[in-house]
Amino acid sequence: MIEIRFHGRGGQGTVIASELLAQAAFIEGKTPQSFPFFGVERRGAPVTAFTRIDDKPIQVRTSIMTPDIVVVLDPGLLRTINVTAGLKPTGLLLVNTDLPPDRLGIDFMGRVATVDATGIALAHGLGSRATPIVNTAILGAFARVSGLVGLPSVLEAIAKFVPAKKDANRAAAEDAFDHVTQFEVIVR
Amino acid sequence: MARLTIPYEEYMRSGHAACPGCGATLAMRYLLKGIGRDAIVSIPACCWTVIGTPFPTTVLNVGMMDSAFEATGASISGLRAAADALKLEGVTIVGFAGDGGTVDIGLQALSGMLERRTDAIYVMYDNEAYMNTGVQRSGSTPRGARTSTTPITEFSRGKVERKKDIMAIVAAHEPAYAATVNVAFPEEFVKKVQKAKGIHGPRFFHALAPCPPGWGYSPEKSIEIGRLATDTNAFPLYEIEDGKYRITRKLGRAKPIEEYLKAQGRFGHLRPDEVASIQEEVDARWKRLLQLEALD
Amino acid sequence: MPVQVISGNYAQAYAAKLARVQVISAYPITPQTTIVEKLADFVASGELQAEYIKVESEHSAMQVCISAAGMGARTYTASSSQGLLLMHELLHWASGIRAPIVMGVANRAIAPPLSIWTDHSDTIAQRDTGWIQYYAESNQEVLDTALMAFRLAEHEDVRLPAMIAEDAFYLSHTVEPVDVPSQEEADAFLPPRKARDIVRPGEATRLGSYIGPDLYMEFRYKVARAMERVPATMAAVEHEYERITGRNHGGPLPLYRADDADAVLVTMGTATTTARSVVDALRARGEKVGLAKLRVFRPLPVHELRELARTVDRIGVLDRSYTGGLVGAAYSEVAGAMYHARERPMLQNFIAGLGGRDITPPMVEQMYRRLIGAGGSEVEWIGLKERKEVA
Amino acid sequence: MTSYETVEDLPEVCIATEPSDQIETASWRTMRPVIRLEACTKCNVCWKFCPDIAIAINEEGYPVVLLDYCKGCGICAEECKPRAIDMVKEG
Repeated sequence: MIEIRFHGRGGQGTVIASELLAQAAFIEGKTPQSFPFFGVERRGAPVTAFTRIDDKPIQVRTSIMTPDIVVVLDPGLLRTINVTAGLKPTGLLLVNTDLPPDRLGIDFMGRVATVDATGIALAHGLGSRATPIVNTAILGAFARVSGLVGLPSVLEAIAKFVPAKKDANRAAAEDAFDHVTQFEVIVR
Repeated sequence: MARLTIPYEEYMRSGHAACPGCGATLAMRYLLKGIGRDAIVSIPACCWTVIGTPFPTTVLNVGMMDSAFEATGASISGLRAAADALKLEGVTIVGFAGDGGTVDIGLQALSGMLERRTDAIYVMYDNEAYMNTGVQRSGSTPRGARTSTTPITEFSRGKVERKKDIMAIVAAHEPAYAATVNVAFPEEFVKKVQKAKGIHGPRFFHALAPCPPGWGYSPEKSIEIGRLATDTNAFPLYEIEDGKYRITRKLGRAKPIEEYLKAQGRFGHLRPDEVASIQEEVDARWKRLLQLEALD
Repeated sequence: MPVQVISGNYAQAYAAKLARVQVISAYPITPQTTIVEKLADFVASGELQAEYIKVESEHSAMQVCISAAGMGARTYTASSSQGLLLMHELLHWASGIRAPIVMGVANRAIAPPLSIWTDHSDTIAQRDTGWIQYYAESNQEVLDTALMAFRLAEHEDVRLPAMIAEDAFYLSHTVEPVDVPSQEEADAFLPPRKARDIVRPGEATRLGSYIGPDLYMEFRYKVARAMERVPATMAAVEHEYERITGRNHGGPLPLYRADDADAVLVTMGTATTTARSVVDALRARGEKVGLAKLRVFRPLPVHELRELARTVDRIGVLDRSYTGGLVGAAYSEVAGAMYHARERPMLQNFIAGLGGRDITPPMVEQMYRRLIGAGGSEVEWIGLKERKEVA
Repeated sequence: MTSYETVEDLPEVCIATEPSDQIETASWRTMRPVIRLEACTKCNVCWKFCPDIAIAINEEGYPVVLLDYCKGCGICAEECKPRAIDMVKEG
């Protein structure tokens, strides 16, 4: 079973990202489970959401304390929240940022991938400068680096479940799939 | 100190959890500037329950009593009774509830409190839907507005019913004082609150509290939208004292309602005929208000 | 004060007056009405200096009390049946903010069908709300218990609301002799409320607050610990009351002729009086039977119940309510308590007296016969009008 | 802020008395207001309309943005008559 934790801010589509990932996994015949940490939904306030993916029915119903993958939709959160708390050393950290990992101020020694999901989202007219909608872009990058779900099932999930701007969202996912950069283990 | 048009002292703090550009936080801020320190505010389940930060912190520098959703009117009767029984002098008791918590689930308790002539101030901050739970329609949502429970389709054109006129309902209870206030006009907001503070008996405020995510506009426009609400006569500013109506902001000619509607995503779907129908409703309500003001 | 012949409702009102309650709020409902009317007389005549908020619903009555208690005032209210059910949301609120509100309840059946007559379904249905719950057998007990409830509820180790249940009409509108304490006696027993952790004007104090999964459970645990401290505190309060008035109502589970009994019936409320007469009659005929009055339902007297289980082989529990499911609520609670007793007695549940039906001596005798004969099913509806019975 | 970790840390009653401004809401914003003092007329409209009380007035009467709390809503920039406030991208 693979456990993924999403970090974002109210209004950025964090919960929808975790749900779309679940839909994509289901499309590939896997068993998904996705749920938000239901806290204070305020535009701008930190939001956490979780997705579990397995080949068989999932037998646990708790929040995810030791994720295999952490996805950060908003780089601003890196300064205020310990996004890598409990992240397995062998895990993956995917961050929406245009900075290289060593400038992110995080001490995670495992695999890191970055993508400028904000730039991509805005380029496709998704959200505003104040509140970019980066969830579909980040999922495109996720498909590339996670090895869990393929881009086709992500695109199909977007087509089925994203209510507005389906084409722009699919294009953003494809764009991010192409532009995500991976960084092997940082040795400092 | 520079010349200020409203009192400098603050009675609430930063660090609260309101959305950026929230009108409801300004409503509380200006209310307390008018009330001053010696107050207890009763707040039911509403945005402010959560805006007011989790345990162990509180945003208000005055007392705050959480109450059940439908019971603000009763809660302030209880606070007033205790203040009198405990002989606490000079304490202002305030109820601060949302629109749903007042016109829908809380209407009975409000009516009871008014009928009992409780010596307290009840403020309804009106963001025109159940915002804390994600913009579901309330009795105070304007006709035609999109909410999560009045979606827009070919057949469903947003809220069907008209906005419940809470001021008319309150006026029927013959309150000691009632007024509408708008965060876009802080000077008048504070002045009316200071006036009400000096009056004994049940007093009521209908405070417009623009809401960026709920109304569908970018946060920096909150004050602009608030201004437009009044200047298009969608939200007229007036007061009722011992039954006498007085309109406190009258423009030569009101701006067309369209200017207010098209600035908000919740009205983005309206066709010209629907806009015209809303204009008619606004004009009729304004005309009636003028007639009420003419009554001596 | 001399002994007066008064109703249970008046006994409630006298207790509130003697307790010098500061805020009363109530909404009329049969059969509780003469409590709130008497209190209105006391306030109107100046005998009681209190703010009396006549509200538009029971829900508002409880909110008035919660907010007033939240500021430190001593508060009282009363209700019945549908009105108590309407308060249900706020009963949790009162215990949640540890408001020591005292409430009189004239037990009345729950509609539909509408019935103004007694049974315990209304207060039993509030057993999960964090309130201390007494069930009184006499008007004397109603008055004494209500007075004691203020001191217990406000006690530093407790700080929980309390309700005093009295059977509709059997007590509420039945007049009988009651020794009404003098104001001096009441003042000696019950000092003014010294409130802490209250909301204060002009001070950053938010009573109620909101909280995430990180600390909610710990606050509920505090209520549980307070409930655990009630038995010892209640004993001390009852001892102090006895010192001043000479009266003691025997704690949470007073026994009657149970120490050498083979069969004991556990009863609540006024059925106890009738059962006591049947015990005497059966004892006279050589039957070794006894009685246990479940006078405090919350917190359940688990220790006393296990003690009873140690010496008695067969125990019946008379439920004057039906709460869905197969067995009565009192029965399931007593059975739960006795599960861990070293010697588990044979238990049997009798459901009787719903909707104001009399629980007559023959019915009680039928229950004892079932217990003594150890026959019959686990649950029996005694006094039920069934064709085979009538034929 | 006293840290509440265990049941023993908690007060008996759920009453909150600590000021909320120990909570910083800076992380909410993606844009921040920058005041060009040379253009500022000290009218204090920005202070008046700030929902987060995140603008103070210093001794000379100039507005100062409290960056610990500003959520970047942009009302101040929008309402500033002399257009002395620019919203600048965060970070």
